[in-house]
Amino acid sequence: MNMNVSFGGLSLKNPVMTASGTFGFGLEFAPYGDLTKLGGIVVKGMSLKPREGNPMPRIAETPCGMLNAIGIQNPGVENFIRQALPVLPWKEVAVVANLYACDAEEFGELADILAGEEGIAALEVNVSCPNVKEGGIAFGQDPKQICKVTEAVKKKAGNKPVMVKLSPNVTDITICARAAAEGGADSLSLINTLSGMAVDIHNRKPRIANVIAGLSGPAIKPVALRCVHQVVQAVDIPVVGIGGIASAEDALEFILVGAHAVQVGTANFLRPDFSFDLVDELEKLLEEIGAGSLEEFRGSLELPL
Amino acid sequence: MNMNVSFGGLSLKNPVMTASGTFGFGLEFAPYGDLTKLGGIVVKGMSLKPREGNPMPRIAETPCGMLNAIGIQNPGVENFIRQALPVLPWKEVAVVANLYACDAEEFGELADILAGEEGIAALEVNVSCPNVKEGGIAFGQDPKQICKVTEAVKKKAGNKPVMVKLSPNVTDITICARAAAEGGADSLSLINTLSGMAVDIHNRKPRIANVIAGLSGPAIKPVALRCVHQVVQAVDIPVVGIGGIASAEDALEFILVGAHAVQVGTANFLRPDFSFDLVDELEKLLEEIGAGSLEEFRGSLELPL
Amino acid sequence: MSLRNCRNVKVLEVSPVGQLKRPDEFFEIKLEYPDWDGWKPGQFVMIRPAGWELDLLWARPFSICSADGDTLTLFVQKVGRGTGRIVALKPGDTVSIWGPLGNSFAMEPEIPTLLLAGGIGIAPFCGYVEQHPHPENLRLFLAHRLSLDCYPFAALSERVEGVCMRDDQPEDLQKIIAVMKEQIVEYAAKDGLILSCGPTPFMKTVQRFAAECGVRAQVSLENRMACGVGACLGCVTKDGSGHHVQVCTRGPVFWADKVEL
Amino acid sequence: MSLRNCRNVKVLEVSPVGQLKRPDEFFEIKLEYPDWDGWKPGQFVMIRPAGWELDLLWARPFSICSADGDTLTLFVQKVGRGTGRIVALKPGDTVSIWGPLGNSFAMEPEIPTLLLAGGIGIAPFCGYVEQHPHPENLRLFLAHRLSLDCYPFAALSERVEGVCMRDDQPEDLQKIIAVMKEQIVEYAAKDGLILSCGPTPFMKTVQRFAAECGVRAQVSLENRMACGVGACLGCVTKDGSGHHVQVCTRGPVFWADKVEL
Ligand SMILES: Cc1cc2nc3c(=O)[nH]c(=O)nc-3n(C[C@H](O)[C@H](O)[C@H](O)COP(=O)(O)OP(=O)(O)OC[C@H]3O[C@@H](n4cnc5c(N)ncnc54)[C@H](O)[C@@H]3O)c2cc1C
Ligand SMILES: Cc1cc2nc3c(=O)[nH]c(=O)nc-3n(C[C@H](O)[C@H](O)[C@H](O)COP(=O)(O)OP(=O)(O)OC[C@H]3O[C@@H](n4cnc5c(N)ncnc54)[C@H](O)[C@@H]3O)c2cc1C
Ligand SMILES: Cc1cc2nc3c(=O)[nH]c(=O)nc-3n(C[C@H](O)[C@H](O)[C@H](O)COP(=O)(O)O)c2cc1C
Ligand SMILES: Cc1cc2nc3c(=O)[nH]c(=O)nc-3n(C[C@H](O)[C@H](O)[C@H](O)COP(=O)(O)O)c2cc1C
Ligand code: FES
Ligand code: FES
Repeated sequence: MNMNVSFGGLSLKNPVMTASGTFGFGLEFAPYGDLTKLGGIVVKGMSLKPREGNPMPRIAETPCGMLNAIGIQNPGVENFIRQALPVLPWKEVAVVANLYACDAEEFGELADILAGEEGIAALEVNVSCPNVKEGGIAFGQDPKQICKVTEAVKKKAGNKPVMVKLSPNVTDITICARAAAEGGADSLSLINTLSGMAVDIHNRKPRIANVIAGLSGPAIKPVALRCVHQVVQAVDIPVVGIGGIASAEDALEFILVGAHAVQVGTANFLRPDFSFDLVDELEKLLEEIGAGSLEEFRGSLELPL
Repeated sequence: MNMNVSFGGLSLKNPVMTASGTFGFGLEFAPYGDLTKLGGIVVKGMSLKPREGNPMPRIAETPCGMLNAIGIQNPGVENFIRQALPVLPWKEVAVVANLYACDAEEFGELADILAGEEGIAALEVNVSCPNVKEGGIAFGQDPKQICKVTEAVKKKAGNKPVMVKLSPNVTDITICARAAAEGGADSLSLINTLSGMAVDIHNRKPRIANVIAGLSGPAIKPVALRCVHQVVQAVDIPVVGIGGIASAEDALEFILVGAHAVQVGTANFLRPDFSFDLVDELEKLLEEIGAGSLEEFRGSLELPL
Repeated sequence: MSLRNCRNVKVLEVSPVGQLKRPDEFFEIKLEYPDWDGWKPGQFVMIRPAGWELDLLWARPFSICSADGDTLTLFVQKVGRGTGRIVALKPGDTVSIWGPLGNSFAMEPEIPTLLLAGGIGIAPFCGYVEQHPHPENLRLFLAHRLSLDCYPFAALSERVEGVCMRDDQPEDLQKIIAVMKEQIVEYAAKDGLILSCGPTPFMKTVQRFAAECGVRAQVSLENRMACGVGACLGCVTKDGSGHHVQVCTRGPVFWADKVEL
Repeated sequence: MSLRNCRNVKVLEVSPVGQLKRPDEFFEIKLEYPDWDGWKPGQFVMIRPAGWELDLLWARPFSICSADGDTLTLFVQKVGRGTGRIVALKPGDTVSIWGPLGNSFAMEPEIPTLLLAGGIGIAPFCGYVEQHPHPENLRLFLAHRLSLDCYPFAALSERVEGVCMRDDQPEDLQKIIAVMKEQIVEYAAKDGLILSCGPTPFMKTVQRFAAECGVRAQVSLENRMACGVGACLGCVTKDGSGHHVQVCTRGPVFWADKVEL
């Protein structure tokens, strides 16, 4: 079956991408599979300057999920361009940069720097930083900020497509989706992690030094599917589904509600060859369930009248 | 250990309550344990008039969780008072009525009817109905409405304590908590279910007729703990923790972050004697971890500076 | 002893049944008998292996096939994750079990009674046949997809008249429906009783013919269940007057003219 | 053959080790050998039983004890849910395994080398002793909480000088620390090398004395891991200059003066 997908300025050989922060800069997984087999690789979130990230402990297991508060530890955009990008097989697999900043201007600068990089197929905008100036609410929870940041990135991104990554920690995700569309986003990716917490009754401390952390993994799949469903109905730009995908069936669920592609996050930790295998399994399962084509299947969910 | 708790006008012999909608009207569980052993029983959500609820299918399993869209099927408050309440051992266990209505006036009427019932220890206000007049956003997602509904219930509740049940499907749950406190709530209970969805790739249909449903069970525990933690810090009224509790350790986690009591929901389906056993296990575990008393342990989480 | 309870019991035996087209699909499971006062054919139990921890949350409902003071026997078809893990249980493993749950099939010993089973729907009739004081008044009809030895048909037809038809070729279904109709007409004529258990389309067929012939018939439903005790309202069906009622407590057996399928 | 890979392998054997105070705490696990080109002592593997499905998500890291072309041996202490389910594996069960991961202990055959093990921290030294060309230059010190036969100490002390002390009574800890200091002073005097593996307080002690005496020392960290391949940044520690580095790829072995504990 033809597994190619083109949407929002991206052309992928299949709909399987790896999610930011769960696949490093790609090379970490090279011993376990052929990187060029993937539809796309979204690399670890990067900021203008290097960041050391949050104190330890940063991760904890939860029922069918995990919490993380890495705090966007990264070597900074310049080091990424100098060291990581050249060794990635970007001619054969779409490499998407994940941008992290704490104001619209900084986002613009990041976009400006990356716009000139041939090896970058698209920019994904991570709006999860709490906006200190605006009272500490995260950008991603404020539609006005989402729109502003998207505009800032779009303005500097040149011909690079811009994908805005939405947070599920909002009252109405469709408002955020519309804000990003209005700001000029070429596509949306969702969901980022759910805000969560874990504590240890023995030492009476939070299990994560940052106290509040992001919940990911199969536990959140129902929330992610609901968000993707709502957003697909609300906006005209394409959507990439993320959240708890741990099998080909999970991936097809997101495509069934209308996602053009998916990103695999936490499941990369189940085994490092997970995403590579998923590429084959997805095609096989599509055939098994008698879908005529990927396009035919996409968004073909029958809703009750 | 003394397991009594008194808070927000309620006096319970222990902090273990059962959550609305997961314990029927209590009697369903009488063959499996002594109802009077429980700290409290929150009965199925009730409305002014009987409701048939949503079409089938209404439930689906998800990783470490479940979805439900029962749609508050219930016999109406009058039938509850006539048929269910008299056979409950309300003299020996706190019976909490869970009120469901779609505008503030209706909520007031429900409170008015229940205020005169000796068998009712408190009223829990479920603000999950979408407010059709205000554009379909649920009451529970709009702080103004939460305040208004709380006031309406408080006004008619006489001397019955009022507990407002908060939804996690909001950008900032502390704003909702403050709104309920402002409206005069005696205590808060949280969380209600997360908004989620599941689909079947074989028949290409939603697994729940209502399409969107409520996610509950261990999967949501990290979100619930985070919400309780945030709300405990934000308001001065007591909080009852709900969400994914499936062991004594889980229950103590909520108490550690500051909950006065807990409600067990989905875990009642693991086995019908779950909540009864939890009463004993909670006390045992508190002793095992060397807590001086329930009060000493409550809210004793050490936060990093 | 107790009317109804929740217990931890040990698995005594899990054995595959029959020569299988799809291997390992049907299993007989023997469990330690929970200390019940008694049970009635048509009732069911909820089973949850202790080893499930938190993923899968729900127990699974199964009809009681037979039960004496020592052993409780179930007949399980592997159809998904839950049943897959249940049939992989080993002797000595622990399961939580609560029951006996639900109502039961009508038993009118003197009345000619037709038992209509679709596949695994034969399970509750094992106990029915065993407990019936006049098995000569019973006839069992089984529509089956896999080879006959996958089902406890041979043992049952030693005690009662047995008729079976295989649903294998595309044209078989129509033949089966025709024979079902014939039999229902026959039992209507002799003012008999019809009891049925099987997949929903099968039950709908029974319901329709029974209505047409004006014969008393019962159907046993297999809705998905979470609590099994009437509390969650996840398993409901519509009764004759359009009200939602719990299959786990108001059923699983309904009079065919008092339920919407 | 392959430098590093992820494979499904079968469990060959799981055997409890020693006379236990707390029963069933230590286990030796033998797995099919994945087709690696080689491995070095100090490296580890990530193990995830196929049967875990979705609850527990993460694999668990274990030091490679020994490995030949047929068998990979691990030494596992049951401390929680994950290790509890790993030691309950049966021969024939399938596990995903990826490795060999991380760096390894320094090996300087001619240099007197002191191996300091705290409890289960003895595991990586099994392979170290085996692969060392001059075991006469090695001394193994083990601080243990359970009875000695729970640890592979006897086998190791056939090949190298072995010293052990039990941490049983409240006063034992101070004695152990005193002896550790003595030994570190001794190896500092002969310009030796110190390698250590054990719980964090144990490693901190090693780090402190090594710094005081100016002797070269390595510590092996056991931070909680999700990916094991350097991608998630969940396992980091601070290096000598205060930067967060991945324990799974930049460790697990660090020079004691180049890591913050
Ligand atoms: C009162 C009652 C008595 C039953 N008696 C028996 C019995 O004696 N022997 C037996 O093998 N089974 C019996 N069942 C059905 C059995 O409970 C289901 O097959 C089982 O719960 C499926 O679990 P699973 O996890 O394997 O399937 P899932 O993975 O949950 O589902 C697999 C497939 O089976 C379908 N399915 C799942 N549960 C049901 C259900 N309850 N009804 C219809 N379709 C379902 C799903 O839609 C899906 O297509 C009975 C059910 C009820 C309600
Ligand atoms: C490089 C490396 C090599 C290791 N080698 C071995 C070995 O050879 N044999 C062996 O038995 N164990 C070894 N460990 C430790 C082992 O991985 C953990 O004991 C295991 O992951 C615990 O899983 P669990 O689910 O049983 O415990 P959990 O339920 O996750 O935790 C139980 C308790 O153990 C603590 N714990 C869990 N994981 C760790 C950890 N990684 N470090 C410190 N404390 C932890 C928890 O805080 C908790 O108190 C190694 C760890 C690393 C990183
Ligand atoms: C350890 C970890 C680190 C992450 N880092 C980032 C990041 O840097 N930028 C980002 O946009 N999302 C990050 N995420 C979120 C994931 O990309 C993804 O949106 C989320 O985990 C949900 O998908 P999943 O359930 O498949 O993991 C991270 C997730 C995890 C688990
Ligand atoms: C089947 C089902 C029905 C429910 N019905 C109600 C209800 O009528 N009123 C209400 O306030 N909450 C209702 N809830 C929500 C629970 O009371 C509880 O807030 C939620 O399930 C989270 O807790 P848990 O994870 O322990 O289940 C229902 C939950 C379930 C699973
Ligand atoms: S299964 Fe819960 S009401 Fe029937
Ligand atoms: S475990 Fe993921 S970076 Fe080390």
